[in-house]
Amino acid sequence: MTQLTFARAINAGLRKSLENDSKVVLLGEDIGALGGVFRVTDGLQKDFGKHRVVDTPLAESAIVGTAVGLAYRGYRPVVEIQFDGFIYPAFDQIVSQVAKLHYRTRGAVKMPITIRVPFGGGIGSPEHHSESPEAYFTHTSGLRVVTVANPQDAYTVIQQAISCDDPVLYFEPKRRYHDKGEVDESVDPAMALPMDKARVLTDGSDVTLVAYGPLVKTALDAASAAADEGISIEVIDLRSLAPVDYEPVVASVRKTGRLVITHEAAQSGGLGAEVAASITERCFYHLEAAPVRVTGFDIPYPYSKLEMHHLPGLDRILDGVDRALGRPNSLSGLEG
Amino acid sequence: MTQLTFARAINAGLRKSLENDSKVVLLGEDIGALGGVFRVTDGLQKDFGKHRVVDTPLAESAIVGTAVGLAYRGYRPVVEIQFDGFIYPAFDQIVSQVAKLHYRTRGAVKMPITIRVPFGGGIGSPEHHSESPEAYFTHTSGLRVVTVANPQDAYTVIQQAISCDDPVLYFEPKRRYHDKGEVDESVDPAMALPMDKARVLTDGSDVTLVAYGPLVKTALDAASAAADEGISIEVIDLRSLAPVDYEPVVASVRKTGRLVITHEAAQSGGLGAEVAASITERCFYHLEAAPVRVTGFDIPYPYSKLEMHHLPGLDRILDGVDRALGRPNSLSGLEG
Amino acid sequence: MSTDETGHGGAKTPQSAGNPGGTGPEFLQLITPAGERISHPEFDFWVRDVSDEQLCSLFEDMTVIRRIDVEATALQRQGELALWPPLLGQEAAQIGSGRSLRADDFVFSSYRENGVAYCRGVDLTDLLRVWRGNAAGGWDPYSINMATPQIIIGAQTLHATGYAMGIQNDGADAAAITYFGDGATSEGDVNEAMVFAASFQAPVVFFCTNNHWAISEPVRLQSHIQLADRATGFGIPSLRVDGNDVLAVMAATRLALDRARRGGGPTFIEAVSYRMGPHTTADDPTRYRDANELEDWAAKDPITRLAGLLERKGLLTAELQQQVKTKADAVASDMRRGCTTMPDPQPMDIFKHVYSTPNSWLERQQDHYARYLASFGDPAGAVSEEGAR
Amino acid sequence: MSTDETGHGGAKTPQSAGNPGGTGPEFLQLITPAGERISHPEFDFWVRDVSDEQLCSLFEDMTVIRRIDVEATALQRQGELALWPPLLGQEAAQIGSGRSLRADDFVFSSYRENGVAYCRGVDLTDLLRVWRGNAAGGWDPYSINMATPQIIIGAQTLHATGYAMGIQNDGADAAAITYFGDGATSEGDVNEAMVFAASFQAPVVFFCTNNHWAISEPVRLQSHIQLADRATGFGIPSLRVDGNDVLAVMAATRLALDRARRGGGPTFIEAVSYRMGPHTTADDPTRYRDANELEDWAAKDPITRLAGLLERKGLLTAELQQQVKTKADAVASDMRRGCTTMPDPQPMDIFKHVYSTPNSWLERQQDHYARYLASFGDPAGAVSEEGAR
Ligand SMILES: Cc1ncc(C[n+]2csc(CCOP(=O)(O)OP(=O)(O)O)c2C)c(N)n1
Ligand SMILES: Cc1ncc(C[n+]2csc(CCOP(=O)(O)OP(=O)(O)O)c2C)c(N)n1
Ligand SMILES: [Mg+2]
Ligand SMILES: [Mg+2]
Repeated sequence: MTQLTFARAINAGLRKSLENDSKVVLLGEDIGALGGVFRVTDGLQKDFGKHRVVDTPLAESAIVGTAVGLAYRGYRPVVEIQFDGFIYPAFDQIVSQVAKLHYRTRGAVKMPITIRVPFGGGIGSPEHHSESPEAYFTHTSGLRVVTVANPQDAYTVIQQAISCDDPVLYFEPKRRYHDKGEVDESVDPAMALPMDKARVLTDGSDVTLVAYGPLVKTALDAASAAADEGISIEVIDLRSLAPVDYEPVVASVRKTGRLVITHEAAQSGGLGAEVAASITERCFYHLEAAPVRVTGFDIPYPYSKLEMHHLPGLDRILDGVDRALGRPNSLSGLEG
Repeated sequence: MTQLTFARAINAGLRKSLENDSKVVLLGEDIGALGGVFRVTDGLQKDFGKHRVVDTPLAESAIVGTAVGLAYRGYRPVVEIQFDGFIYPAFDQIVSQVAKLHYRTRGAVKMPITIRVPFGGGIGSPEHHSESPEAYFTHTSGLRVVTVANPQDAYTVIQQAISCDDPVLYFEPKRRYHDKGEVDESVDPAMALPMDKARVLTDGSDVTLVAYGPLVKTALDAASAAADEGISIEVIDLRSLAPVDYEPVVASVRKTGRLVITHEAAQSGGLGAEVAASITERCFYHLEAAPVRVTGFDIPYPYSKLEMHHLPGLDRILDGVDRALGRPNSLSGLEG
Repeated sequence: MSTDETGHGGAKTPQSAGNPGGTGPEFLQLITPAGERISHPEFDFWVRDVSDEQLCSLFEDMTVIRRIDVEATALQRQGELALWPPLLGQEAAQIGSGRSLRADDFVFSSYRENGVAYCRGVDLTDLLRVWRGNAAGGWDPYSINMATPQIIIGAQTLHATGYAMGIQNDGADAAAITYFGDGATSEGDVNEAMVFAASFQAPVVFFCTNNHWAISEPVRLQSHIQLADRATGFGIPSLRVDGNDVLAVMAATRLALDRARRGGGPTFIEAVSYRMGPHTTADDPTRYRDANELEDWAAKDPITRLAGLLERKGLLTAELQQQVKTKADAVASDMRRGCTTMPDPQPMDIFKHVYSTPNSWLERQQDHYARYLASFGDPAGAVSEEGAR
Repeated sequence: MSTDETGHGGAKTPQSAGNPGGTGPEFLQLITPAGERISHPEFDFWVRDVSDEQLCSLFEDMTVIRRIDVEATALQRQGELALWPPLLGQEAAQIGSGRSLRADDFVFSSYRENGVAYCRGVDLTDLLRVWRGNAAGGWDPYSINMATPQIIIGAQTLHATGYAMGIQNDGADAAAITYFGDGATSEGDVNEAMVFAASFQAPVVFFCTNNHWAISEPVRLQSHIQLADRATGFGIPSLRVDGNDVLAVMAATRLALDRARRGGGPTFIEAVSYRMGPHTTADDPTRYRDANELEDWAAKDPITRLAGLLERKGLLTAELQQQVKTKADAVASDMRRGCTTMPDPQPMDIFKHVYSTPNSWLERQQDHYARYLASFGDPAGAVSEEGAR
């Protein structure tokens, strides 16, 4: 067990994958000598060579498109998109090629491509550097989408993603890159909790609070603050965003009767809507109140001085918890 | 009043806009001499010239990106994306530029760009020609998204979209292009029902059925079939997909207590989830059952021989209506 | 903003100003339209081994794929196929290049290279699967080392480049080749593919069939200068060949493949040809193009031209012609049989191959749909327009 | 797949094989690094009106923007700005081109052209708004005819091309100019912009500042040949100029703008310069580049060079130097004051300008958030890490 930051944990996971499978190649902008703008690939080019850790020209569609070609050739490309906001030029290759080629070849061609995306806000960056585009991909059939909320998962899940025969979007909560946690590097990813499973983090009886990626920490903080007020929250870390592992959420909501979902992405059409709709379908008669969404607003990601207003914080989550519980809250008395 | 097909109605609306505002320019592939692959722009280049109806080189990102520049210069570009599946190369320009520039210029620069997209399946086309990508755009703050379900709306709403100062995605239900309907060309778009309002099409007391675009016809057919069985369905045509006009839906669900939503797009993360979640939030104590989604599956759009299995049809919608009503249905007895 | 505006002087490039769209005569030609073999100091070398027998075989292949094209068009008219993109007029470009490939090379093509697929040994039924709407894909790409054809214009050029980077990593001496049209050269992907191919000196051949049209748009709208010149701006050497001359195409492709195999990096080939048919069976070219143009190009027909050469060489015997016709007819009838007897897919097939490992979202939907279908006697009833109940 | 592989021969282009990354000497130069004015048969014409007074004024502008850059970097270090992208070393490229523009021309730049914004008369406080994180945008683009700077690499080149198509439609004689880096040339958008500009002969100037680096990536990774050659492959004439020579840049830009105004279509300019600072204040160039390289380029400093010319002409008087310093100091202190006294934005501002007409989704969220804030005494409390309650 060592204490590692998220960034170092992912680095260690990438290193393991590069060691274990000669077909793993990394592609991206500035991932070589610089080690990536977040240093996630630090030292890897030095140790594995320029043929395995490839600095590419500045063209995201080409990075993903050549990864498709490499996959055709039997490789397992791991692509880094430098920031969330730069994934859109690659959207066509991801949606029409990466996601669909297994289907379009009737299973003959596998697309074991991992697309690493630092995502989310809270780091004081300028525009296009704090996007939460996950819902675009969770709505895209053929892709798997995962994210991580602690360094151990960061380490394990990146390896699971790389060894998965399906394409995986691996979202890295960039504002947590420097947070540390225990990482057991001896964990065998094949024996660990599969990447498409959610994890219940705290037992609770009053409200189920679903979070993922950067907001898991906030959700846990909210749960302990709520505990001081005598409210018992069950926090679930989704981990997999497509598919969402609804089983533990259903079990929890059957117990609590209340659901709060939080994410940084815009509310309308966000993953929270999908979770709310699916849980309502599965638990309608157990729900005591409508599922509550505590999310970013339907605005372009705002300038950094005000970003904390856009991002769900501890108090806003607690306000949502109050709403789910029918306790006094900021919207008390409002109809519809 | 004349009988026009959807395609001719849009053509007439485009013609009106070109006549009324010299800043309106049309851009797209094959929209000139050919009149578009669906003939929606038939005759317009001949009548308005190559400077107003511009055949562009084959590059979707450039089509949208140059429209941004034209908007900067005070134009109102109307862009045609030839088929739904070809919008993805333009995704970056739409999401990072078109949607955000008004915000990024603090309101100084308007982006009155209309992006016309023939969408949806049911016409026996090969891959990439039958996509329903609307949820990507309804989740994108800064955009407006509309669709139409009858030739009169097709005619009126295209003009409203063009004269709107915000960017509008205008989705055209391509499998209805040849369907005819009454069109009153003397309607003043400014006086007509605004494009961001939903419309209740049939009064009903048992179930609210929400549809849009190509499935409005199917929903209406389902409602009349249900009527024969003594079930009274209120059909609502959403028209605007972002924002969704929830008022009439809320009013209806408060009356019926049951909601069914249908669309062709994949279920997970589709607009149906957003509608289900929002209506549950607003009508929780009026709902007698969980909102039901009858949608396409989480698969790439399938080959044409089987596309009718993917597309919600009359019977599948009725099965969903039965589910909402707690009547025997294909999932009876299944838990969660 | 109109393309009529281009007369205003000023914009000149050294190589080919005033030679728009690639109709100029400056290309490599080894057989004249009249069927005369003309020699070339550099390129004769690349076809030095093409025997009389091989010439006859090229003639056979070109004839067969034209026959395939005619048959598929007929199948479409008869309602057996949903759509077909004819290759009429492009036989030399497809056979000349397709026959230059080795089995371990890999092809990334557009929808139109059905003649190349024929060279790769595609199963004729597989060729039609997608156009019939029976399946999401035709052949297994690894069975003939040819990717599933691409409809998203230009996207495949990146796949070819990535595949070539893989070849390079493997230390293999194979090559990737990618086919695309004149219109495709405007797409970002094609240009990015050239950036990557040049940067990494990947063993990939960019084979651009300039058939003068992108649906209704003339090549001049995409570029005022020759498309072959585009590549040099990326540091990629390029060749412009008469795309209706099977030997010229062969020579250029062989040179390019040889360069790729020997670590010399990418090459761009512009094969100047013409789309004699409609864009697809759904297209109506009378709306946008002149009948005269068609006539001009008919005079440069690639098969007639090769026949001319065979004639001059005394090879165009009645026997050969009969043999070729028999072969073409047999292929066509095999293909027709394969098409019309292809079993219909089963409703639940649509859920197959979305993922290679189980997916909880999809499994649930699949289960629900199976239950839904089971609630009907006949699955077709479940999806009829009027409803079955 | 590594770029080390490029030795294997074969890939040659006529123009500039073996001259990768544009460090070669073949570019237009009117002032040597030593400050000597060298004459040029064609390009002297384009700067024939540049008087001694104007040379001094160019010197002043270059000095001022360097000072702005230093001040902004300091403000970032002091926590007053979140980030700053320095232009150190690129003063000649920015002032030489920026000063060539007319008020009715329109600029579409990247994040780095703060010196161009200065030429356009930007308000200094507006220049910093975005980098301080105070607003989604800085200036009103129409107030100085310069678009909000672009962070999405290359996207702005399409906007410039579209704007130029609009100019053309209007029958105006203005031009659009777009600035981008060496790295940007690899993006699909930049290449598509050239396709459109060439096809429509739009009055747009592509101004590529080759500062040799794209963050940590050397220009050689993007292209093995000169970037200026890229444009000719699109049928766009191009010029390669010494980007540290303010007169050369001016001459090239004026020629290009003149061509655009007169209906001659687009021009591509590669200004060969060097990024003397880090990519941004968040970058650490010691991880990837050699200190020697920096030294070499310091010897070609654009301001020293112009000072050399002024010296030779007897214009670099103590008075001028004092005057320029006073001006630079004044600008810097104005800018600092503007930055530090900029009022903080108000929480509810984040909802402004998303749409220009009311939007029911957003209005509801805005209303809810106002209620939420109102439930706290102090809005800051509502978003504190530990929670306020
Ligand atoms: C990205 C994308 N945009 C548009 C289309 C629609 N489309 C199909 S074929 C075609 C023309 C292609 O022309 P070209 O590249 O010259 O190839 P050709 O059909 O002539 O072989 C177009 C515009 C598409 N398939 N993909
Ligand atoms: C589409 C996109 N991809 C990646 C980035 C991240 N990024 C910011 S600047 C930069 C390098 C740009 O280099 P260049 O074009 O040479 O301009 P310079 O910074 O040298 O002025 C990169 C990769 C981005 N902003 N946008
Ligand atoms: Mg073509
Ligand atoms: Mg640079």
